[in-house]
Amino acid sequence: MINKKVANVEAALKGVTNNMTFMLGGFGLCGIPENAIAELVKLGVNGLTCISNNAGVDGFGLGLLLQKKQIKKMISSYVGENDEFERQMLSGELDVELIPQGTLAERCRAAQAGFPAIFTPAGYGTEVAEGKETREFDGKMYVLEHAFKADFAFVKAWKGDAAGNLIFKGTARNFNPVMCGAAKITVAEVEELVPLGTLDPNQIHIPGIFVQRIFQGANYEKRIEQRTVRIKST
Amino acid sequence: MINKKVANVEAALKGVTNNMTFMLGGFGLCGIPENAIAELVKLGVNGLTCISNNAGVDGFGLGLLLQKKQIKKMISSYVGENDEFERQMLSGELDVELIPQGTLAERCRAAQAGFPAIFTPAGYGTEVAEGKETREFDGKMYVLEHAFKADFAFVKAWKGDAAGNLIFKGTARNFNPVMCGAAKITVAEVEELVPLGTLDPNQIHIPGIFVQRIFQGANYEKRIEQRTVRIKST
Amino acid sequence: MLDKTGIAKRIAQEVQDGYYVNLGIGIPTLVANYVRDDIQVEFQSENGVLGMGPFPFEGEEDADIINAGKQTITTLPGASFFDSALSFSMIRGQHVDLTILGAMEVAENGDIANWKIPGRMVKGMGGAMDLVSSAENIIVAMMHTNKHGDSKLLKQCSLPLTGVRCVKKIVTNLAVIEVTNKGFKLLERAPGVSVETIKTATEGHLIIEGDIPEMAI
Amino acid sequence: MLDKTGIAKRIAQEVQDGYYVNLGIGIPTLVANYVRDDIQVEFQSENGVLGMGPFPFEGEEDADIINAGKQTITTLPGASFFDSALSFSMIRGQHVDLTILGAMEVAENGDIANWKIPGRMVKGMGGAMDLVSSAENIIVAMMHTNKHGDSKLLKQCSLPLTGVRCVKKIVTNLAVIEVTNKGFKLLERAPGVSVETIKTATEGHLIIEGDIPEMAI
Repeated sequence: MINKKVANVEAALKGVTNNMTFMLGGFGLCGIPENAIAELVKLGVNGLTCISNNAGVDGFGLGLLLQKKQIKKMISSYVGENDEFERQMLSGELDVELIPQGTLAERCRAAQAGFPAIFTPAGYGTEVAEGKETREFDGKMYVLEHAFKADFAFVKAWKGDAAGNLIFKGTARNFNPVMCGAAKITVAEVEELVPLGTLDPNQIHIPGIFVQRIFQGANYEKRIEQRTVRIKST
Repeated sequence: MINKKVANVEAALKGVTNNMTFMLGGFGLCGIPENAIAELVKLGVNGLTCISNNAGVDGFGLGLLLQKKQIKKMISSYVGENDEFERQMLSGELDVELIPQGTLAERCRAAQAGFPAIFTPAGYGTEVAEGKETREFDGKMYVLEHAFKADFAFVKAWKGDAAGNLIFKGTARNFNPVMCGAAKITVAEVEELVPLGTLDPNQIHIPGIFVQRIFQGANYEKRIEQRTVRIKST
Repeated sequence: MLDKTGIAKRIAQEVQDGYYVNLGIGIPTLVANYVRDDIQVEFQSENGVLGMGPFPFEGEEDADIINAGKQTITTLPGASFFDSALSFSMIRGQHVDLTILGAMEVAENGDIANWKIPGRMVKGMGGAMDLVSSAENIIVAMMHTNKHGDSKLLKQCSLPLTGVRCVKKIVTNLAVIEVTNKGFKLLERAPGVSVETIKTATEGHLIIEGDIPEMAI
Repeated sequence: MLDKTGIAKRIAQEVQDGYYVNLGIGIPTLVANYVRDDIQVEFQSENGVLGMGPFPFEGEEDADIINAGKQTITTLPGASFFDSALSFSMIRGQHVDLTILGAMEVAENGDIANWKIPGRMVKGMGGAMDLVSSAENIIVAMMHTNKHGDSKLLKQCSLPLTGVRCVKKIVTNLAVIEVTNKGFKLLERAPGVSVETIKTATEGHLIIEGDIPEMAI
């Protein structure tokens, strides 16, 4: 077993500097690397490019980094549950590249899997394809999209072990698995770091080879963005 | 829940005809769809093109179909634990296309995921790339490989439910998941068809949407190709 | 004339036995409530769940189980969770049978615009571009006209496109319309709505053949 | 001169702490037995397992748990199983640190041929082409000459290639050789083997600089 365990979030983020490109897992506020984000705020690194499906909300998730103006550029599929984001975007302080959600997932996966580029139909005929190579296969048009390049990937898992093996829970899985191994260094924070050998090898979502550092996270808030419920009929 | 359960292997293979293209899961004899293969022998369909990492052994796995001369063409990465295969190949009765193992996996996955083609470095500069488009990305050369097209995919899982959800066991997983949804019709046979709701939604390897028909397999032989053991020191 | 619920009810009639369905945010989300319960349907949400159930009972919400609208949800027996890559494999690979989404504009050739208004804050396309570029069966749920009374069924979209030549059917507060090679074909009128009203509210080429029945909802 | 076990022992010295290693069939498989036990190493097998352990005890074989050589194996704590796509993501994505495989021929520019002899029954390349086209660190384990006594370290491969300019190091029964821009560079001699013997057995350009030490195994 190759030990990936580090003592804490400070050790996990060693080497993070200004102007780096990060991948951050999560969909909305679900499955985001809360501890890594908090530490990035603490470190005060800026000029960051963040690849993340969403940009958090005011005061939570990536909203925390936006508030401190640490982010230079966002690459996302859906943003703007966030007044500060909107202000920075409209004022031109923040550079925003919007791309289709499936393209975002697959450009991460391409980086993880050693593919330089992929052909996807998403965005063909729209401004997303402007300036990009397009090509017909079997009568259908596709856009050539390139693998992302990132310095760090910050992911959040439910359970993990010292070998870096990860298991995600529910829809908190989302982009986290495809970002593992897609950056130079993948940092995984887990709700529960379990003893080696307790995870069933058959049920591991991401094998440890894709993870460089793993640590037990703390104080997960797991904020709910849209609390929707039904009433129990009595 | 959309019910994918069929009564038996006969129902599962309905629509199979001569000259079709099949994908078959398995690595060596590990994780092969034993019931589907037996039924194909029984049906006597011929002129088949089989996409499968290996070609079985004499008298087992795809060797059974070779024996009956039902296969016209094999697309595989590694063959020839099989005298009958060798005889048919050298005599020209059998057409064999050998491709890199990772390329085989990814051409299946491309079909599953709606990608027309992929760029892989495997085979560049070798006869595998002859006649194929090649391209440089970031100073490295890649070969353009196309998604497979197949009529049926026959896969074998460990557990499954009526919704078509699948869980595989150990290295019997191999090519089975990437073939699900990669053909027009995916037929899954399982060692154990469990009641709906008993599989943990978090631990399903292949969601039922990729499977059209599922049935409880029978009489699994699970032959071991290379039985290697060590002696217990006393 | 239909309200949003009416549109959802009419679209629910398009959902067939054995369909995997992806529902967009807004009116499409309501469709789930009106699907016949004697057919088998599964709802896919692109954030990574198949087999979505109703909202949870109060106190039973799980922050880790949400839909693409970020709403807390439940799952039904036979459900599964998966990552974003596999989710879009389902969509791009055409394993999802029906996609229902909202739109700002639809053109008579099936082009759709639903993600961006130049000069305004743009929230992004989310999964919409993947959905419309891949789905074989796309139904748009929307009002026939915008709040200024302008038609949203156009000769050509004026807003930046989400996808080209992809919409197959449109259900509005006024009508059910099929997108054909020759333009918008009127299939049904909403209760109490005249063909003339629909004609006036439709900027794009509207094909009216024979007697147009009123919707049965 | 080394036997196959000796070659495996020498290659085992190249395995470093923290390495993920893929071992080919034949001599490479033996390497696992000789890796120092004070370092952390995990073995990947391309059929879908990471964290392979030794062969099972008699009676404990599981037909569903094999390696790429189709041998029954066991797993160690921290192991994982995965499908063929993810397995080759590990390989193509350069997450595997070291690849050790056999060869029929290696050229002085790093080309390798190990899968096909024209006119003979061809078994296929398996995962070898993926491995050699992606791995940054490839060590070839082979005999210095074939059974006819002909050199397997050539100016140019005569057999169909498996990959181009990819081999970094070669360990044979006679020597340890680095593949450089200028050709084969002799690093070490096998015990009792003279530089002259190696020179004679090497058809490709052999660079001999200074005193060539004998291997310590």
